[in-house]
Amino acid sequence: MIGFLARRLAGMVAVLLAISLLTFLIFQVIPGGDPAVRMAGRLATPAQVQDVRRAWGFDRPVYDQYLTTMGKVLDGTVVSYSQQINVEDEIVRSLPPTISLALGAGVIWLFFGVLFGVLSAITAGRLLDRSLTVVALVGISTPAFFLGALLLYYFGYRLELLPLGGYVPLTRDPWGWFTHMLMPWLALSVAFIGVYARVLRSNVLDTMSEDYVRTARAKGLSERRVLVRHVLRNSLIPIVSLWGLDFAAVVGGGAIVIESVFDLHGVGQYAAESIARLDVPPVLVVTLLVACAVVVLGAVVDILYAALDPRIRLAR
Amino acid sequence: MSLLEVANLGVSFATEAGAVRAVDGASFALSRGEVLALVGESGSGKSTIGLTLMGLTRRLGARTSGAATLEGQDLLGAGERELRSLRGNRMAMVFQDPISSLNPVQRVGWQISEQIRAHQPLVGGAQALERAVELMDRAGIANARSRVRAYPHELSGGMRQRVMIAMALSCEPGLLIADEPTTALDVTTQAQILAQLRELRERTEMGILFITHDLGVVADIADRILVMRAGQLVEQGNAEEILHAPQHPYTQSLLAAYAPRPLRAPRTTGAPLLQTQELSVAFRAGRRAQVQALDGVSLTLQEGETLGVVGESGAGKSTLIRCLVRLTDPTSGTIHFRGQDITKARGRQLASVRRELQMVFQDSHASLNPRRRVEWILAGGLRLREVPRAQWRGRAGELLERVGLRVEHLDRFPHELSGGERQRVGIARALSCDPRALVLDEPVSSLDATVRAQVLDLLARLQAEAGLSYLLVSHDLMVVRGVSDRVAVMRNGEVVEVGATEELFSSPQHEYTRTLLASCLKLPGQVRSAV
Amino acid sequence: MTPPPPGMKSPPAAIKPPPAGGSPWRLAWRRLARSRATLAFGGLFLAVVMLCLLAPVYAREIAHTGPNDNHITETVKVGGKTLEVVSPTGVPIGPTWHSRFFLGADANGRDVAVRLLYGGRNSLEVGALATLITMLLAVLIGVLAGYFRGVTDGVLSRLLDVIWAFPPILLGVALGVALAVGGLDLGVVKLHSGSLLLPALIVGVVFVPYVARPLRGQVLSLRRREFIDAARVQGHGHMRILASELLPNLTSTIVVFIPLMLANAILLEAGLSYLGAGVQDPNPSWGTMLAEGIRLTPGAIHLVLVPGLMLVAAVLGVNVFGDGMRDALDARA
Amino acid sequence: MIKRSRSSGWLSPFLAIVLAALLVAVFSACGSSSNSSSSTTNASDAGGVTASSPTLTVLMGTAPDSLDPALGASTQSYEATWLAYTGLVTYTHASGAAGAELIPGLATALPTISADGKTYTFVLRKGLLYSNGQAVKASDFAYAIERAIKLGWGNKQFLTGYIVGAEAFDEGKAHSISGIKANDATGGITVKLTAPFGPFLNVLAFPAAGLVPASTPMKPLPNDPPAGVGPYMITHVVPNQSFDMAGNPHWAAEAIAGIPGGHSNIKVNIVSNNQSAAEQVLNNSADVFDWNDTVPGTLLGQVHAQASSRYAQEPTVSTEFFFLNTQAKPFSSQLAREAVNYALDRRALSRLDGGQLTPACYLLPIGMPGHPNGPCPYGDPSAAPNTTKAKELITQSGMAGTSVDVWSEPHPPHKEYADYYASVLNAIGLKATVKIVAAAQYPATIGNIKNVNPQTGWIAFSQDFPNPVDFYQLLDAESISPTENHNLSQVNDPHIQSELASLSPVPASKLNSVVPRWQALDEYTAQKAYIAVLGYDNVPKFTSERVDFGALVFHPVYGNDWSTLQLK
Repeated sequence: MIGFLARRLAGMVAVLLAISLLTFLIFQVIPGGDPAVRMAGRLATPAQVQDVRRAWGFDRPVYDQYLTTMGKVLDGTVVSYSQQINVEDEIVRSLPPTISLALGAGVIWLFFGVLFGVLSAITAGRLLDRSLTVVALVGISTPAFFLGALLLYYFGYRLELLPLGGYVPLTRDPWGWFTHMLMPWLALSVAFIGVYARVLRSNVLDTMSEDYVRTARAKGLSERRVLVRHVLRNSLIPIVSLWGLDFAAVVGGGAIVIESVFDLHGVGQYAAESIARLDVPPVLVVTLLVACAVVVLGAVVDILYAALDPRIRLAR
Repeated sequence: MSLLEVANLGVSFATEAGAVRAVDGASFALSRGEVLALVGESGSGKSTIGLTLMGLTRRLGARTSGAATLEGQDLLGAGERELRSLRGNRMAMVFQDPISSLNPVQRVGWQISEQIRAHQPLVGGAQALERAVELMDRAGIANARSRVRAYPHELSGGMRQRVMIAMALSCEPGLLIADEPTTALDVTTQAQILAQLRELRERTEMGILFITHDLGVVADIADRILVMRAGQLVEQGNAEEILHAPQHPYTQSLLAAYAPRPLRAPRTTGAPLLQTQELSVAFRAGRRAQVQALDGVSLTLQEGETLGVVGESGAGKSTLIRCLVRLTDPTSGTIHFRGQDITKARGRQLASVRRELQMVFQDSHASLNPRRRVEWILAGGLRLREVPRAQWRGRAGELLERVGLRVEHLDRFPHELSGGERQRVGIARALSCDPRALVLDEPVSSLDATVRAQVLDLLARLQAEAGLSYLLVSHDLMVVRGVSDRVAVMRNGEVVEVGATEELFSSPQHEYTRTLLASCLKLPGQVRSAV
Repeated sequence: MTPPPPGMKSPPAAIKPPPAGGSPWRLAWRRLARSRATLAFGGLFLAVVMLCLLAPVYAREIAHTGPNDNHITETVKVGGKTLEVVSPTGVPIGPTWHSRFFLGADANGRDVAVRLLYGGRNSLEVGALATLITMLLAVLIGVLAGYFRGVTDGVLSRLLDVIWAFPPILLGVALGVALAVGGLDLGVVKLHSGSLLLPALIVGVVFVPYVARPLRGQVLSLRRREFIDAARVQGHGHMRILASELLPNLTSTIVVFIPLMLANAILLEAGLSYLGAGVQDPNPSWGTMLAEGIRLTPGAIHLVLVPGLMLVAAVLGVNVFGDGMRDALDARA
Repeated sequence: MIKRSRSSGWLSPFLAIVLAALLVAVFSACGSSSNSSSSTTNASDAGGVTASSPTLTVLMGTAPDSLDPALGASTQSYEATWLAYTGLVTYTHASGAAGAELIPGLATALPTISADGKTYTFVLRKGLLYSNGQAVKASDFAYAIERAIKLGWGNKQFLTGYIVGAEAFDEGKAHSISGIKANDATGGITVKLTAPFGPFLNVLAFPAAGLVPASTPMKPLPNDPPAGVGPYMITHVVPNQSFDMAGNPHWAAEAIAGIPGGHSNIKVNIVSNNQSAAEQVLNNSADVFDWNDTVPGTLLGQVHAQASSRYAQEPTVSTEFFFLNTQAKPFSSQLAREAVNYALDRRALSRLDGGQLTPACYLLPIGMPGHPNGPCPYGDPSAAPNTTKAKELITQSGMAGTSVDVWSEPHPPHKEYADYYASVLNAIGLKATVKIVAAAQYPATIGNIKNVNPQTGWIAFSQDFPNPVDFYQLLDAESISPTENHNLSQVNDPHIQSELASLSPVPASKLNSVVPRWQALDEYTAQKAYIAVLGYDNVPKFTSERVDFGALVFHPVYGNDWSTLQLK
């Protein structure tokens, strides 16, 4: 276990370094991306731009800038170019909406994904299965922002049932929080529900044809018990890992589009706005955060996997 | 009244290719305390009968006809709830493959106690687990108390099958259906399991429907025998009668396939062709642990002879073979082929050695590329010999004819061939390189008895025609006995005994050789075999 | 033909149907041909593709305008009434269901139906190119990593880790913004900033790990299969084993991944375009049209619905077809 | 905290439940939120806003770039900071031309200016206190200027370019600015300039020149802005989400003439979706719409129908135009430039902007001194374009078939402008391609002559201060630079240069006397077709029902004047 964690940690550091370097380099080569020009302000003279460049160290070699920036990222003092505020404070402030979005949507898509997947599998080939399959595939085929825009239009503008976006902290107003999050949750979950339903359906069907399920039936167990204790117990294991990874991706800004549509001011939107402003430090930090979340949750998922499936040993 | 009565049972399945009749009008009866063996080759429908009696083919879309009763209770027409109260309770089943038949993520004790609690709702969890310990103990599992907490993958194959048996017996059923319960096991383990079943029958008055393809096992345990072929019962009667005086031609041919092959006349052997000296292979297992798969093996295959290598699984036979054909690198020791050290051969040298030293694989299904037609598979060796492309088809056809197939098989895919045909293609592929020696890795172990005999005949014929040398590896003493000039016995990576076939079988020197022989030749005069 | 009952992948070994004649492909094709839903949705996708290919014909013969022609200050006659294409406050006309502005106009007074078809060409082209890029890279990486293992595998797997841990949209948006102006100058190849290859490349690269990882796994397990050993024992070289023994066994997986990736590529392109990092002006694409439409939502919902529904129809067609194809090939993706 | 209330009359049972739930939510919101309470309490004395004054919600589409006055350079920043950081001089709090008039702020009077126009002398008012209670000292002025330079205020070139010693200070060669002398005892402040600069007083009216205590740290304080002097102070900054403007407790005692004390507490919410923002104001859940945002054309109908009494279009002093690169084909030809001016249908462009663009042809907009009154040289901008003439001109110029890249940024309607413009160029015989660049890259991209050298593209310019010099920086040959070019048409016209040299030093007080010369210069520019003007922007002044719409001043420089924001 400790060996596993150590190896994982080493791999993670390597991946994170590569990602940070890549992000940094991408922004270095952007034409017209020189932050000094933007920071020097409107109608700034070349001399002023040069001043900014010197003051912020943009004239130094790339590796030097990278190391300095990474140093600041690590000790938490990195500030954004455009607003010159501490990036990590800003991300901490943007986390509640993003976590609200990810957790709520995660619960919704897990619940409905599992429900639809199991229903679909146990009625395989029948009308219910076919209808659920169609629903799932339509869900998978619908871009979240399209769905979000439609929800916003019909429930927000036309019916005026739900707020038109924005975020209300849970601690301040639980009901407001709920009404503001409802549409983003739905818009984000639908595609995931589709995917999970499909994956689980095929997992369950595969598991049902396993010999040990036949054994369970031969033991005289009730169909329900066979389904829950033998089929689901086994076919849900991969879902756990899938969920962990998807959740990590959403927390880290994978829901950029949804956050933008519903104006949630979460991490993803912060990242998107920072990219639009070509503001490297926030982009760098968010990217690292996401990568971190993905890698850490990946390790957690592996540990969980090993706990759920005794055949798995923690290796690489 | 018999325990189990089956009358005119028919089972058919709807498949993509239309309805398939798996069982056609089977009638038989089984009394308490009796072992009824249901014998047939693969595809004969014997397993379908077992599954149908348990009601397990219903979900597969089976349509049944006829009648089957257990202690007077209708099995085919029973409702699902009714059937459930019978299953595991008054009739139980033991399956062929204990690793896939046990739930991999639940502890074995839990799996046994689950069945007890399903039928005896008043039994508490702790009590059921206590019963599981008892059952496992009685099924011959040492340390049962600690093993209840084991997961299936932590147990050996024999242990797992004992768990399955313990589970099947947990509610003291009247009928036990055992579907090839020993097929996946080593000979020594198989003998133990069979002994266990015999002891059980005596103790509990249980009726056992024993489904197997292996006449050797049947002789060991059956009171009566049913012979099945293509879904139909062709013959039934007392074990003695069937085994000694079979009436139906099919039964006769089946028994003939089991007849001991005459020992070969020892041949004058030629120069050493393939030699290993002190060959050792160690695999890393985990951080520091090492597994010594091969430990100082020195063997010599002489020109024109057949050297048989026997041993149980884990004895190091496969590793030896992989070393010989240079798929695995030895940790130490040397391999010489025609006097040439090939231990570290690479590139051109290796290629020329490989052309002369070919291999036939155990699993004919896995060793043929499923996406390629037979012609393509055979052309590979021709291409290496730089045969012009225009001649490939003709030469491949000739190869097929040499191994007893026809030219039209060239356009088939491996899945369109039977197991025997596939193994012939595998042999033809080896021959396509025009080799001096063949390494045969369990070449007949996945084949039915009748087919097995044919393939062994083919190998003998080819050897005679082309003067090939064989190194034949098998876990089956009978296979080795009939075709080898000399035999080597392996155990735990070491060769424990080498000798001329007749000598080794008549006066084994090593104790392990004796154990092996004993566990497979219990009934004098009766030949047994196992897959 | 009744559908297979639950839990039944195939009948028990004992009653396997007699081997049907022909190659695995013919078998799959026969199964595919039997699934009407699969064919119907495959047909739906083909219909969308055909419509998009016919865009110039529609523009010339029916709508009488091009995808980038402005008609802001013009009027159009609908059922005897003369309506402004774009109102003085900037609200575009909705669907007229007539030859001109059949599906309405956008803010620039351009014919939405014409743009929809031209945009579809771009979306589909990007999707197809991206899929091609993904598959080529993924097969290369997956096969090399799985076959050679060791150091090759280590390096390639870490590379996949990096791409994989990068959130796809973030990577896409960052690359999109980075390349949108100057294009990409690789020395040998120089991609123009308006080139569709850019979004295709971005989308393609993002998805590589999703295909390469399962392929690598499959190669690892195939490599343990005896027929690979058989080829080695016969003395065949690595290249031949890779190309002739392994690859044919990967094709059904690859084929199953193609529609899946095509659908996802079209969706990701739309997402990137929504964030301004996808297909660049003046090329329309369903994603850019949707993005523009969302900005005008309440008064001109047709600008959201039209490209959105078309996108869903195309992607749904691909998805259902891909699903059916997977069943037919009985492969896991 | 924003709650939606329903405007239509029917109530289904479901809606009743939703409403009930909303009510519960309002109660649970602890009363700290915005809009429900105490609408009857009116700030009794005009002198100040207290905690008991009502709170009004102002929406902003884009967050201020910084709320630290030494950094903020966006209109959103100025809108807030000019009420919290008063400088020595400031603008009159009035709409229209009157609002452009400078009045003494913390100085006792407008400064005396030496005859050579290079020395400005002020006297600081006595007894002033900062919002934190500290006393205001004359030397704080010097510190505020130093801080704006040091922290890199976006318009600092107006300071470093003219104040003696400011450049040296900026480059770190001096510890203080030698051109600023302050006497804390007398309150006297003198500022020396390197050359006379007419709009210098306007520069000092920027919030960046507003006084801050010398104890303010020399580092950016965007989340905890420094103390200042003004009717308001900025509190509770949640970056990119919201901030509050509360009454300055020390303001009432000071009551500087001409600066109103304010009536309400202000809560500013950042709502980037302008649809959502417009809806919120329309249904009264927020009070003031961001004038920098556009009310979506699709909602305008509803706004006109339901809220005509609280919606107006206010002209801003800003011009939108396409620059025409005079140093590259095809616009090196004056005929081609004229053709563009003939061919543009400004009515179409106005529709792209939701009807909020006033078609025009002159660089200097309405409201800016020097805006010409004469007819346009190349066709009436409010009438149909003359495409035929334009085609002829292109043929004449020999530029037919030339490829043109049309640059713009993605923000609506700027991209739509470019799409339209490209189709017009194609129609008159050029081969146009649209190039859209992310907003952040846009200035650097089009300002790069060396690598990009853009032929034409969209640009908008709004005044920094009410002096035409500001606009003419865009056509000043001195603004041309290889990588930071601001003269995008790359105009180098001797006539313009000589006129700028003599007009630029004219101080604000004497500006009226040179208006005819500015008009003539601007007509000359239009005649040469150096640029193709689209028109002048109008912006929405749009409030909730409860706001006294008439009393709300739309200031020509800083937009909605929150100190005049009050309930009916």
